[in-house]
Amino acid sequence: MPNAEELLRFLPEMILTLAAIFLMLWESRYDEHDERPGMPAAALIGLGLAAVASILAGAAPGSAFRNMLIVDSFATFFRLLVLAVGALAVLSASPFLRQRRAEGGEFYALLLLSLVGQSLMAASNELIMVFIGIEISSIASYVLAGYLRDDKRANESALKYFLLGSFATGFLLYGVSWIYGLTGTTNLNEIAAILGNADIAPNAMFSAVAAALMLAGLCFKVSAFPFQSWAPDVYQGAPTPVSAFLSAAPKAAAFATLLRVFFTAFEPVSDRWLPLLAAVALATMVIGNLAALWQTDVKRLLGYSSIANAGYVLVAVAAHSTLGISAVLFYLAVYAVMNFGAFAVVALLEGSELSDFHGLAKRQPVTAGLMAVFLASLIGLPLTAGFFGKFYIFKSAIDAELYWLAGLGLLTSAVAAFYYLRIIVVMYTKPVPEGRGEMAAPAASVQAALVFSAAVTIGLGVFPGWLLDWATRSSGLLR
Amino acid sequence: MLLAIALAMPFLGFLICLLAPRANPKTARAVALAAAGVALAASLGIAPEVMASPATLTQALSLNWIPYPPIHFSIGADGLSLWLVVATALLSLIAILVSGERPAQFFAWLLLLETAILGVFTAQDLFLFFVFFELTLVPCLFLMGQFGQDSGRASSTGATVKFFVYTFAGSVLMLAAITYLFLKSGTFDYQNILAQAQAGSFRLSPAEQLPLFLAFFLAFAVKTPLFPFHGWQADAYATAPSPLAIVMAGMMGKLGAYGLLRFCLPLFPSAARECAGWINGLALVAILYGGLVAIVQPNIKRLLAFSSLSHLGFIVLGIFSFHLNGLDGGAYQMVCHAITTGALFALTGFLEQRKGSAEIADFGGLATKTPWLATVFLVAVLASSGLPSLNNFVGEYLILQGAAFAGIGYAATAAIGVVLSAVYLLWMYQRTFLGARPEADTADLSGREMLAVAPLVLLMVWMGVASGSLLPPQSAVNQKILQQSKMNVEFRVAAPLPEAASGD
Amino acid sequence: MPQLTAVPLSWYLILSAILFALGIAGFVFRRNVITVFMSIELMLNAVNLSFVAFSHQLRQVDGQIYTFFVMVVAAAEAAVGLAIILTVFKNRQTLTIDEVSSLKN
Amino acid sequence: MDLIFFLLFASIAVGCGISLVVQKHPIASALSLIGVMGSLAVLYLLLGAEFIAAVQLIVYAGAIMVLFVFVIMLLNAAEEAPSRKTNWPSRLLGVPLLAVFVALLAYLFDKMSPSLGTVTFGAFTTGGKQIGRSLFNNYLLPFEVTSVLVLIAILGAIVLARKEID
Amino acid sequence: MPNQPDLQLWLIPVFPLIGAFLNGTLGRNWSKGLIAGVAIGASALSFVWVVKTLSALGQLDTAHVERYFTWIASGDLNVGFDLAVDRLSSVMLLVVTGVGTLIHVYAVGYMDHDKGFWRFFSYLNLFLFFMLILVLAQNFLLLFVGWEGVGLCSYLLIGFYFLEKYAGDAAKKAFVVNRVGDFGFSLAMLLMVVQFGSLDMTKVFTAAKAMPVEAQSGILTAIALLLVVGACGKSAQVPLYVWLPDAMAGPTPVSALIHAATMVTAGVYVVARSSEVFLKAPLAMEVVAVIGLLTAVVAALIGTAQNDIKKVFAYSTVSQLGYMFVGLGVGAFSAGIFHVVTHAFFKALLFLGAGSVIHALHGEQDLARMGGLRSKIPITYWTLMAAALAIAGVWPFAGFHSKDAILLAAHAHAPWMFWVGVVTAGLTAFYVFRAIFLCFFGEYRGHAHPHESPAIMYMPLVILALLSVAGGYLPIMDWIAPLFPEAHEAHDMTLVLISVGFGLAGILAAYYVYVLKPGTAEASAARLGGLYRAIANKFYVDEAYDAAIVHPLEQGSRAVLLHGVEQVVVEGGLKGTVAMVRGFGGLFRHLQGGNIRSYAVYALLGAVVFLGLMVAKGGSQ
Repeated sequence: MPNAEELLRFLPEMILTLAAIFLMLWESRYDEHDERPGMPAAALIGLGLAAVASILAGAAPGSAFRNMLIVDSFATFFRLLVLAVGALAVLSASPFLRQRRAEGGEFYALLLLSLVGQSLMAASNELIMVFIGIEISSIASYVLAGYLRDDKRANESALKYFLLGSFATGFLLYGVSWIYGLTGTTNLNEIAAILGNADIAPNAMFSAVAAALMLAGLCFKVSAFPFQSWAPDVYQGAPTPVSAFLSAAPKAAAFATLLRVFFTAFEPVSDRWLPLLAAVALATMVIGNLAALWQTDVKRLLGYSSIANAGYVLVAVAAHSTLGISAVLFYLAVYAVMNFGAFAVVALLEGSELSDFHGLAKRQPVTAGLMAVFLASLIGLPLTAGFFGKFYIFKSAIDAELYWLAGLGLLTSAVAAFYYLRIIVVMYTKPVPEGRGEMAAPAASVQAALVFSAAVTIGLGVFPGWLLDWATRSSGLLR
Repeated sequence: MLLAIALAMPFLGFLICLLAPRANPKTARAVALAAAGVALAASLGIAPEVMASPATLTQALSLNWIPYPPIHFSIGADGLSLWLVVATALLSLIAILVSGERPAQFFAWLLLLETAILGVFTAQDLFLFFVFFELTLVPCLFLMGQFGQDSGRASSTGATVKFFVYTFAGSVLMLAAITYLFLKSGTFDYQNILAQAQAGSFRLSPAEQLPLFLAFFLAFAVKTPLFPFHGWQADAYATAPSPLAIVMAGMMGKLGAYGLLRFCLPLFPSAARECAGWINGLALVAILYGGLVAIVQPNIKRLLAFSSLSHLGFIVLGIFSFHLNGLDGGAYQMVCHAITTGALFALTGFLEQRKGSAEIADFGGLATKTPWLATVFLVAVLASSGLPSLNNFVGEYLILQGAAFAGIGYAATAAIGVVLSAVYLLWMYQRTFLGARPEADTADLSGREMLAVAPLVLLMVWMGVASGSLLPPQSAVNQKILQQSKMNVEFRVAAPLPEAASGD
Repeated sequence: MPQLTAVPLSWYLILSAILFALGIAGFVFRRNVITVFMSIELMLNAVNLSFVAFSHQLRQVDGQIYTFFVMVVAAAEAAVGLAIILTVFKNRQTLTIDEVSSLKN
Repeated sequence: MDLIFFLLFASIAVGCGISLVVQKHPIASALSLIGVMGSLAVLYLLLGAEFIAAVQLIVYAGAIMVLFVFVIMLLNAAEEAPSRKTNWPSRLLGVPLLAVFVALLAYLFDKMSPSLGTVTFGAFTTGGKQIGRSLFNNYLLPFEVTSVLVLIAILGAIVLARKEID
Repeated sequence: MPNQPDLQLWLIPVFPLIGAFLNGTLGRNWSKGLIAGVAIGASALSFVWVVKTLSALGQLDTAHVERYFTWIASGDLNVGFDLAVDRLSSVMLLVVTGVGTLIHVYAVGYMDHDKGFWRFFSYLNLFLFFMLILVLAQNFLLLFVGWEGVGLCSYLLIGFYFLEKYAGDAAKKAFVVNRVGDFGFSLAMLLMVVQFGSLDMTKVFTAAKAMPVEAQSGILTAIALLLVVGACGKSAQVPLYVWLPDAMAGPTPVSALIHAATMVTAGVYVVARSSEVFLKAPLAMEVVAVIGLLTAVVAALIGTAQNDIKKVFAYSTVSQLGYMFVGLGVGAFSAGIFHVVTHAFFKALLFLGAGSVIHALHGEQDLARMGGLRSKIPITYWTLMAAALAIAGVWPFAGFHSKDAILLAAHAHAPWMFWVGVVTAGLTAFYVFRAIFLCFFGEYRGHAHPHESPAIMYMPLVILALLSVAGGYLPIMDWIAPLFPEAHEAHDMTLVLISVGFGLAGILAAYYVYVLKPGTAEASAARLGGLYRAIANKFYVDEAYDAAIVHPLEQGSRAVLLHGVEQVVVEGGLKGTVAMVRGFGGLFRHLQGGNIRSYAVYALLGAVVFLGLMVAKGGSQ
């Protein structure tokens, strides 16, 4: 039987599940179109409790459930990150859904359950747990993407996400079966121990193939080239707050998994997959940024941007160093906030076309200003978090002597400035379109989410030190 | 500490104006004027201390900013930055003064721009330098995007995007190079790196220097701009609101030239010397090309843009002459050109206010109606075309002298640019102010406008006659830079130091 | 006949690979959404076979446990996946995957 | 005997697999899939996985596939119409890529086979007991967590399939 | 030099500067009397100060230098604000301030009706300031300040009537052509610093003196030739003379002061000043002489066919400047400078007289509409006649002395130069008297009511006439000769007679053609045909410049640079890069067709590539 300490390490997931069940039960008290004023708050409380539990669990690091889970500072960092994203998603989604008369306890429940999966992904020390974590997160996400079930685009988005996601899971699982067959274990540390021991290690080529299959699956989850095609379609079609969530939390968790699996289990064969990863990073940056140049739908554009950003993060992964890991953590946190902010602003508008942004600065100056902050951060302008995020990433690459990767990556990030900038420019220069008057101020919860995101974006842009410290303390994967 | 105030005041003003977007424009301008005024006073206040020991850095502030990698908010000034700081503060003040009734945001961005430019000139931490260098883009983005006007084929939106992406793309690689320097030296502190270089503990092989140098050079060449990286310039100047154009044309271009002088020469002496021939070639092309294209520009602002291209070519030529005269001339010309071009753009702004256009064809015969405007404009035009006893002449002469030491051919070619400057500037002046075009009544300079340009005109004369009062501190730093550019030089190709070449 | 009784394990693995490939083929070539989904199930079955085969090779029970979990996941996926297919059908009256392609550049 | 059984059911599995891919009607495909699953169950038995073989038939072939068939019937899915759009990537790249994929894997297994043993029926058999012991000891956490998965499945189905929001 | 008296040399230029500043800033609201008082006062004070300084300095055997403050200091280069007076500059100072003051006085009358009265005098004073800086400068860079400054004032004054397009054009042309000359001057300075490390005249000349004579070419020749380029611009020599005739667009006093008496002689002054350099560069000397001769002939020829009275005198100025160059080129520096002085007298007089005529005729400048004015404006007539005789080189007028000195030196140098010179002298006499005869003899052909100018205008004329008559006896050559090497000019009476004879012949020819037989001119013009047209059209030099330089420059800039390089290469390159990047992005865009099956194929492709790479790496550890 698990002892109390082990249960504590699993407490955040339990709290989230309980909160989800509570919300589902509460849902039965409402008619379909009733307002559900307390629910976002309840969800937030659940998230808050889970966060507290994560911190408590993080205070006493260790493994649990026969080494299935490992709660270390790395896991805690990601747990708190995805919980924060979840909180932002709740804040931004509730008015969005209310406006579409689609608010429901199920939504929040699904969101919380999805977070259970992501939280597990961050803390799994076992391939089977990784797999189940991914599936929990993914299946909940599929439903969230299709949550507005009368919306054709949302359906399509959900279908694509689901089919392609499952397809990729097949590869991931195949890779798991390989590595299991080769080593007889699925525990990450044990795999590493076997692969690292020349006497008992299987042929490195087989291990590498297993790694490649898993990498293919994980590349899908982080939307890296050439497994990125789903991302723009899904983000465009899904309800905007959901897109915001999807592009931040599951992706961060997938990176956590990627780092943990590859930097522990497959570390001994890193010389085989690292060059591949570096190439993938480059291709992802190039394709994400270049394809985004053509987009006129801002949601879709942000989808491509998320691909490009995944490419940046992969650069730091390919740096294969503790510094690189801390850069990954830092960037994922920063990206989550700034990207979420940008999506949240899109969620406020009538549509997501570039033309919907025309003259936003006149209609809603504060919102436009906040959007400008997020976009500036995505561009990577100084005094925003994105700047330091990119800096740390490319610094780690230069540190690892990946000069070409750093150089080309920086150039693509300059190209990226173009499409982000275009949004800022139309907000400030174009006249307000005919028939669009003043815009109502966003709901208080959205305002709170936006202001929080912007404050973090700027705050990290001025004082990135504390987060980097934290990220550095949480980056102890490589031995 | 005064320097810190000079940076802090505009930033404070920026925050106030930004956070009170609905403030009365008059109040906003008063706030902005006060902030910029204090900044100017403070920047003048540092002069005695800096001039007392111009070659060594007068550190104003060094705060730990980011623990790892250790980045410091470290600012300071020496003889090279001193006048650039003062000129920035002055031009910003003037830009605000001529701004008229504008929303609070407008002033906010102008003040942020001032802060950023001051930061570039004073940052002593390479990373901080880069931060300020990039930060200059933000206010320009908003000022051009929100307050710019379309001009001919160029829409303000397009010009904004072009300007931003071009200069941004140019500078990203510099960040990589800075990071590399950090990894090699363990610090971002510029003085520390130089000290290490002097001690021999920090050494870059020629093979390392070249890519690093090019990364820095590209950033600066785009910002300056140097031919053929000037594609953004004319549209940007033409569409920018004139207060921005004053600061942009006056100071922003100097960021690049300053960077070349401050960083490229001491850090990468071998690569800089190796590339000097090419760069001087580009500078010469810029001088002639800018001059020739300026002749046929139908718009005053565009003409001034190409004129700037030509003049900044001089500065680059001076810097890469590797002769003290050239360096001094380059440094001095940075300030001179700032003053002169600032004045020209301010005056063009006045013209634009009166006519709603900067097309030369829309003007003519103004001199009868606006004698003062015509006179001041003429002084600025003459200064810009290098009339002796006005400021630009001193800089240009020293540059040419430096270039002559590097090779008389350089000087001879560049001197053609001086001839051309007379051609395009006077022709523009003639078409704008002279002639017998019947004119509706046009107001002459108002008191406020006079107040705005008078200091510039006085400076043109002062700097032209009494360069002895301003040049020595710059020269002291330049001597040091020249010294540094001879340290630890390993040459891949046998490139003699120019001193040896002075005989031929 | 000892040769007749002992099947090389690699044959099971190759069978698993072939089935996996057939699953992919179904995904790539079939146009009916449900068939595509079934192809994914085929892929998962192929993986299961490989798990069980490895389990036999290693004389461990763990491989079979994985298979068990995969089945649970497959069941959950089936529920959600078919629900999604239902909503798509309700909105578009089609099950042809090529026609569910309005989100594109 | 083992070899014959293996070959027989492997052929059935492959045959049904091919049938799944080439059949135009979803019902036919579904039936083919059931065929694959059935033959896989036999192979599981051969591999000594009795419990899994049973679950394969009950859960997979029984429950899941019934769900599929049910949905196919519900939606009255007909034979695939000939495509109006040619899908160039799948047409051009599909077969070669699959061929390469299979070839690569076969090459790898071939390389691997010396280190792999052979399968003889009864050499290694696991029943429900071992499975259960393992499941509730070593794999307690995943087992518990799958409940979340099932919860999501229920929730998801409800969210997506209930009547429209108007 | 220790214990030099402090003579406040700086006051000499500063007086006019103050005048210019006062008139320029406040003059608009002042009465004309006050303006004129300030301007003349400034000029006169300057003159007085020059006289006072010179009297204090006495013999001036060595230059008197006063150093004020550092202007530009960079490394070894140190350029100060240093002024100096020596015998050469003393002559120039007297001419500039003296003649300048007279012209100021004259201008008060001439400009009486102009609205820009204050502006005019401000410019005029400013000009004096720069001219004095030019003359007083102890280093070349400071000289260059004056050099460019007078150019600026010339620009302002030529463009004084800026409402007229031709005035603006002429002003710009003057400035730009001068800039071409300045290009040479600047390069000369740059080379000086490279060679001598200084621009201080004493240092440069001392160093040059120590160097050997350069037989062919060398650094000194280069410097000298570049100085010649500068001098050609300022002193309107071939091929840069084209601006001077156009410069007559300015008010007449300006033509007299700047474009006859003072500024245009700056080139001559600089060459004389740099004699140490030139003496070491015989090639450059030769070039100077040839350019001078060519200029003298060409300008004189063109002068014979001009109908605008001021244009005639303008070409005459060009021609006379050519003489001065000849003088310099053949080594007769003191003769050249002497001619500068006498020319200042009679040419200023010619212009002021012409101004008086124009004033009398209410602005009429066309010789064809004059005639018979001898009796109507007698003072003007007589003074002009004195000037004409002086320029024609008739003994004992001033021009005779200086011109003969030059011609004799030319003969000593190369006889053919002498012969060209005397022929030109004949031509000069011809066209100057042509103007005189057309203007004052015969019947009046215009419609105005001529009246004599006021005293304020004719008093300067009278003074200048006296100087033109007697100026030849001023001991200027003796005063400055010690500055230069001994000129070996034999005083050959035959040659003197020849030259005077040519002059008289020219006068007689003019008298014949324009007074005795009016109409001969037209007939002979018709006979000469193409040659005459060429002369009348100034040998089409302006047109040639337009076609060869101005037009290609402008059109080339527009067509090749602006529409070619700028729009195609620079902007096009930018657009091309953008299009390339975007196009590359477009490739991926098309892959994203929305079809799930395609996406799966890409994923499969990726997986296969991943596997393939891993397998390709091979087995083993």
